[in-house]
Amino acid sequence: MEFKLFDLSIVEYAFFITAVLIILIGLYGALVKKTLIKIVIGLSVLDAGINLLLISVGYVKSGTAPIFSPALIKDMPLTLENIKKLSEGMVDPVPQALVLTAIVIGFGVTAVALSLVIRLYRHHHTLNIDEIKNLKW
Amino acid sequence: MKKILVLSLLAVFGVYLLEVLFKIDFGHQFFLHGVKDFYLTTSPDKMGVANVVTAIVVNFRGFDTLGEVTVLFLATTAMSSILYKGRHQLGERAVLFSSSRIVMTGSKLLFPAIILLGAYVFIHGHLTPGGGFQGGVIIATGFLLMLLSYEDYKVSHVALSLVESLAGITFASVGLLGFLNGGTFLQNFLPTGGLNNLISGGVIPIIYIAVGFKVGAELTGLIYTALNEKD
Amino acid sequence: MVGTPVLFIAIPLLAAFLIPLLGFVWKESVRILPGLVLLYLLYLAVNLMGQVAHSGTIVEVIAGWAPPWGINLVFSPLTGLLTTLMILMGFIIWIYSYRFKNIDFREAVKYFILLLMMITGSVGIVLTGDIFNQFVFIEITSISAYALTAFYKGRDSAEASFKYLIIGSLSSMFLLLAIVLIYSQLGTLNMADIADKAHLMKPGFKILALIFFITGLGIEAEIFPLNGWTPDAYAQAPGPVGAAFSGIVVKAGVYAMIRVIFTLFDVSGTHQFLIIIGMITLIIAEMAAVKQDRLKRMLAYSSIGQMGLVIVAFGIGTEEGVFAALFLMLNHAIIKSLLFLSGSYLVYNSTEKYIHETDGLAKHLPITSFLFALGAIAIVGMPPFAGFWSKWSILSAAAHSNMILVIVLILSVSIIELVYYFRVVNRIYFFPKQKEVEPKRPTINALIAMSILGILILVIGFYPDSVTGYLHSASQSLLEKGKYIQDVLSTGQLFIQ
Amino acid sequence: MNMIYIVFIVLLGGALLTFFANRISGLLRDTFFLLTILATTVLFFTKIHIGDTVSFTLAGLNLKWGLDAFGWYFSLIVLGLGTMAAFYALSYMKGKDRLGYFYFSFLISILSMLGILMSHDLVSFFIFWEVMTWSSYLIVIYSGRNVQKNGINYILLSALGAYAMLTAIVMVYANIHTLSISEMINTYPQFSHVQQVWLPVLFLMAFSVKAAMMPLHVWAPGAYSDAPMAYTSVFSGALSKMGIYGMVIVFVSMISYLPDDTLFKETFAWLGAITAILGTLWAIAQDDARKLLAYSSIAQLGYIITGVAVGTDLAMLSALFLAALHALFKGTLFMAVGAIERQTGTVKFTEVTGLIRKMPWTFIASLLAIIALAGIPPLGGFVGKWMLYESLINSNHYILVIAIFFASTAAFLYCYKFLFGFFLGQEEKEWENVKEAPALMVLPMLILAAGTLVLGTFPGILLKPADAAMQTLGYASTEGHLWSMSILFNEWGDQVLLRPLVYAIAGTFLFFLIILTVKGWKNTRYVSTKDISSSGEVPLEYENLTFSVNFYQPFLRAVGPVMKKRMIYYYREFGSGMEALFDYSRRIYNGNGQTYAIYVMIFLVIILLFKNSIFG
Amino acid sequence: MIIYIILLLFLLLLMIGTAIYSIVQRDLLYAVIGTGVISLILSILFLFLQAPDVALTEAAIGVALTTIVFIITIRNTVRFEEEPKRPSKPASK
Repeated sequence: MEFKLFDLSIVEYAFFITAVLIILIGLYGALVKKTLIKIVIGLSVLDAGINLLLISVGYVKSGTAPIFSPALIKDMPLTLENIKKLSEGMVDPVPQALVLTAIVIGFGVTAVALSLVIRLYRHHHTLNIDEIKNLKW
Repeated sequence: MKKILVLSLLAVFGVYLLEVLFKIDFGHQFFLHGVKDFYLTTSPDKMGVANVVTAIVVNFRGFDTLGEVTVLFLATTAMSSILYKGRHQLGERAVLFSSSRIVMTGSKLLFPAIILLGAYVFIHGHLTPGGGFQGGVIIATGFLLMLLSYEDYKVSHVALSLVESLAGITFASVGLLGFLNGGTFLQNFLPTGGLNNLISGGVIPIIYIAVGFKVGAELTGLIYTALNEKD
Repeated sequence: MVGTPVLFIAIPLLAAFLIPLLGFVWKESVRILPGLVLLYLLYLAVNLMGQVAHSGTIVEVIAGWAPPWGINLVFSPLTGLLTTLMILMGFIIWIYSYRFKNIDFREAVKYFILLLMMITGSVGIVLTGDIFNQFVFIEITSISAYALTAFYKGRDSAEASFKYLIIGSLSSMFLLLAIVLIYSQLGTLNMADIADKAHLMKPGFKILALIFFITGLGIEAEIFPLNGWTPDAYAQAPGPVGAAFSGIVVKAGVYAMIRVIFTLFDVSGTHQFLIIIGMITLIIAEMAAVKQDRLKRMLAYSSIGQMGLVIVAFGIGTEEGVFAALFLMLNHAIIKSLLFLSGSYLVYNSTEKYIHETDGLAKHLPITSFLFALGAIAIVGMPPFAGFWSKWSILSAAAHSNMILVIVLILSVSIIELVYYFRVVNRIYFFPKQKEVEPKRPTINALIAMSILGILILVIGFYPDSVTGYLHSASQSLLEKGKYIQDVLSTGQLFIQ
Repeated sequence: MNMIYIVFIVLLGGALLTFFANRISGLLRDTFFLLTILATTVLFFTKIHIGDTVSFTLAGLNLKWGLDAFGWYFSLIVLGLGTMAAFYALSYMKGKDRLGYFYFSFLISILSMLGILMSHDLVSFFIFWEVMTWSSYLIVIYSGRNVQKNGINYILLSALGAYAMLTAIVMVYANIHTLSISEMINTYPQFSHVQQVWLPVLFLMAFSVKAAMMPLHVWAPGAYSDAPMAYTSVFSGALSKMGIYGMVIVFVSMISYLPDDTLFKETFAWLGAITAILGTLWAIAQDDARKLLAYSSIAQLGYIITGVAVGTDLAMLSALFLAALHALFKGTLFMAVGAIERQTGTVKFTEVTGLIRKMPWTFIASLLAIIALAGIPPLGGFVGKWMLYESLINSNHYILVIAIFFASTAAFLYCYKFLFGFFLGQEEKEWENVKEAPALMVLPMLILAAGTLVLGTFPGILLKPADAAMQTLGYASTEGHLWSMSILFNEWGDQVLLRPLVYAIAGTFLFFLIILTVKGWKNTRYVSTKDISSSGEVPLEYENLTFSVNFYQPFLRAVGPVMKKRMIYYYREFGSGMEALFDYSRRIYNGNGQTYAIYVMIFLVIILLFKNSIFG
Repeated sequence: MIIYIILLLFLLLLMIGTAIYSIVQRDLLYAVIGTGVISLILSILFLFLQAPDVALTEAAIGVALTTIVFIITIRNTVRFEEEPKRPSKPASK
């Protein structure tokens, strides 16, 4: 996997722009759309945007995945120097670990949200958030 | 009106966010002494874990993972609590679509393969991409397939919560066993083994297997709860 | 050595995983186990507090990795104090809700798991020394809170919970964005490390991350205008859960916000901002509380107001101010929990929880009414009860910083607060009882729980020195940023093997 | 252990014991109550001496309690009246429910008053002040009448005052880092001018609320009349004096140091006078004896405030004297109303008449108290008022004298109304079976009323401690030059120059009274007051035709314009305006989850836009 | 080389487009499928960014599980978004 992918400046910030746009679209859905399911869809789109942002922040140009697979090591002796050399060409693993957690958490929240939607529909027989406001003031 | 307000709010928010993000030099990391260098060298060198992400998820930041597993556990509990209708009214299974015989047979054939794949993924979590979560999710999709193709497919509630609880207890207990030899919570107390061996990485595979079982059971339970929900 | 701080997280998690299993074997154990866990943790907390007072902050590393690399837990005088408070409140709430859902076992299992996890999550928020880990704990707390808010089926609880969830999701979005920004600049997630290196951040990143943190954590800390979910959630949740919200969950939110502002970044102007925003929160909430016709909503708005006051006190920024804020947090946890617990018996059999349904209940529920009245008098800051001392310390802290306007505003708002609390107490004691209201006598365990809180109010009121020592060392430990960084970063051997 | 602690422990313990004994037996409760108050009184006056102090540290604050002559003078009022009221209460409250609660609050309020008098630091002063507020509030709402109106008014205004005081206290604390009252007074001249002005204003706000001064008096009529009469006597007699106590300290030790102190003094003297006039007028208009006495209390406190504000030796002496005397006669009168209320069940002049023969002892006590109140020799009120007039004239406050004199004269009207309405006039069938109140109620009344008589004849009994109290405050001893100060006294001590004259006036008055009474007794023809038909016009059944209806109609019509818009009207307007604002403000929470989310975004965007000015 | 860049940009644009589609689409089922597609593209992007672990997770959770939970919800509630009412009614009460 050694293609020099991001040398062109057009794509330099394409990931950031896309991620932010996805976040904004998700937010728009959550803030404007009236249907509860749409709001939840908005929230999950938003999650996707944040995850993309996190991963792209951790990207290192022409890096490899942070796995010391036999293919990568080949026949090098595993000394500390070699490991350091190899690791310099790897992308940042920390954001990946964070995103892993964030995805699962996001799914958990979505599941809870959707079960609330079902409860709300059962109670109000509508999904319009403007009609679900018994609690106010 | 509301749309315009929201759009302008979002525009301001986006502009300010992008303004800052553009200062990040994409593909180059700004900081010099981050924690990642340590992770990247220590993981293969001292822990015998080839997949650094796994090392981070399970060991360096294993506490997060414990929390994450708890979040899923809570989501399952929360979902069944929210959708609970009372002692005497258990809902019927929702039928999303009726499946043909081909689908049924196909899923029956696929099911063991999927489960096997899931197990493979979480057992090899410290060597290859993937791990407890991924494996667990794959297993859950296997059950999902069965639940979708067979209307009367039942998953034992007791078994699910047994697996879930035992896996969770395993995780927490392995963590507590770290206190042996005067160590700390979640500390490795097993020999690490050689890099890229299946039996390596100390407690990491054990934890990841526990996570795999737990996630699989939790997600299956979650889908099962959701599917049993019908008006 | 009785244990280490990680047990505050590990033991409840173990118990939560165990509860469903034990439920198959012995049903009563589901109720007993959380109590035993909390009792043990209380014992542990008190012991560790002694240890901390004796030999300084305990920093525990997890998985044997020294702080910038591994996650660590910090049991300082400050976090220890809050942990102890939360565990204590959790234990009292457990006593109160011991018989909760007595008939329906399956609901009880979920209730106790969620409650235990909510407490654990809050404790985790306070103890952890890692921002992403804190995020995870915030999510644990929030998900349990969503589920507990929607716990009752017959009410509009799902609506409240859904509102909470929308705002909560925004909160986690902001937190993640802030974490992204910090990580992109510093490559670390450890709070002490961030605080140490914060000057290396480009200014734009720092400010933006701070703003995202304030917004994200402000939602948990209920500052205006991020608190739309609060009254609904408080009012719709079961009584003990409302108490847990105001006694435990908000405290964790405020702590997280304060930790970020005081330790992570020291941006000038934040303190003034805290004062302004806290003041607005206080005023709006108290104004909204006056016209409430539902008891729990009124308590919820009052709770928001008090948190605004806490934030104002933190915003004063001096050692005295922090002391006052912590004192108020402590008092508010105790008093507001008492109000929620006793209040929910006063409107027990009512679905709408109108205030006028409490009319004349003093004759039928004398002890509950008395405790409610005690709480009401205490929370408006009437001496010689607990609330007075915290109000006094806030005012004197403000006066020492020459903030006369703050003093005047706080006191004017206190008058408003006094009016609506006394109106309710008058109703309970002197109005004729509504015919259709059927008072529900509190169970014995609920009475015990409420009485403990009442006694605490009296003890702190008559002998504030019983807590001020701890509060002073806690407030010093919050302000000594350098010591925090040094404590954390100098801890721990690398990899033991 | 120090005696001061012991007194407080006895009171607190006694209050708690009384409260809990209520569950066991009524007798036990009464015993505890009486024992507590008696033990406190005895211990206080025998074991605690002027000059005793204790100090201790609480919550990092140095607190100090102690007794000085000035406090001792006021504790005389508190404990004297308190003990009498306690005896009275035993009988008056018999048979009512929630007695444990009543007695508890009673004792706690006594405790708090003693605490105020013995506080030598600002925090304990404030604490006891607040305890006094809520304990008296508990009694105000005891009856359950109008709690939402009168109770809330009381607590609201009290809190307003208390918080003003708290502001002042924290200002002082921030300035001089100590809480000692004497330290505050000593360093006061060094404060900045703004603080020098604001401190007394804030303190006086608190004290004027308790002293029911215009325009902060609106709580008083409701609160006084809604509390049980056994407590109202203490409430109006002793508790309101705490306001006077504070005022005296503020005027003597703060305002005197101000460069523009005359403005302050004039303002407050006039506020006191206006309070006196309006209080009197409103008292005249009342048909409810409790309300009448309440307004009368407001008016009387007005005199005292004027005296304090003028602040010359004689004025202060008269204020202190009147403060004690007011406790005596107003205590008696409230007790008398209580007795009538208990025996007849009503306190309306329009309903009860002609009780003179049914309740003779009550009548005598009331008569003495009324005479004292009106300031007719030979009773104590005369001495006090005379000294007040004289001090005002000596300090060239001529208009003020006229105002006070007007109020004082107009007071005759309501005094007469009280006497005539209840006791004189014709006996009604309805009240045929009314009996005299029990001895336990009558005796305290008579003792207090006798006190006014004694003080009228031997004012020195009270003037000496008052003089000692004033010396504590820094006044020169009046003992030597009292004679030159007042034409009332020909030599210091118990002799009054005008005593022969006084006795002559009194003798004549009594003679005619007796003659008229005896004469009237013989020639009376009894007709029902409610059976009057005039000029063939048959009154409707529901029309109350008692002569007490519209008793002073012409007079009230004459002074009508002054009384048209009552102060409470403005408070109500303000209150409802605020409530409307509150109601509007909570609409921010409009119930739509999405709106809340938009608020979050608005909050964020506002900070983002102004981040440079917020985070500098 | 350039083909990768074009592919990448295409994926990014497609993701934005799909996101807009799933927010705008009134048929909730299609909208939900849209989110599934977003997750799919996202996991491909994760592969591009050298994050195979995350890609695997996103593929499993985002594509399969989230979608199915959404679909179950839609089955239990309604499939079509309500038409917006206009003109907006004046605030009642």
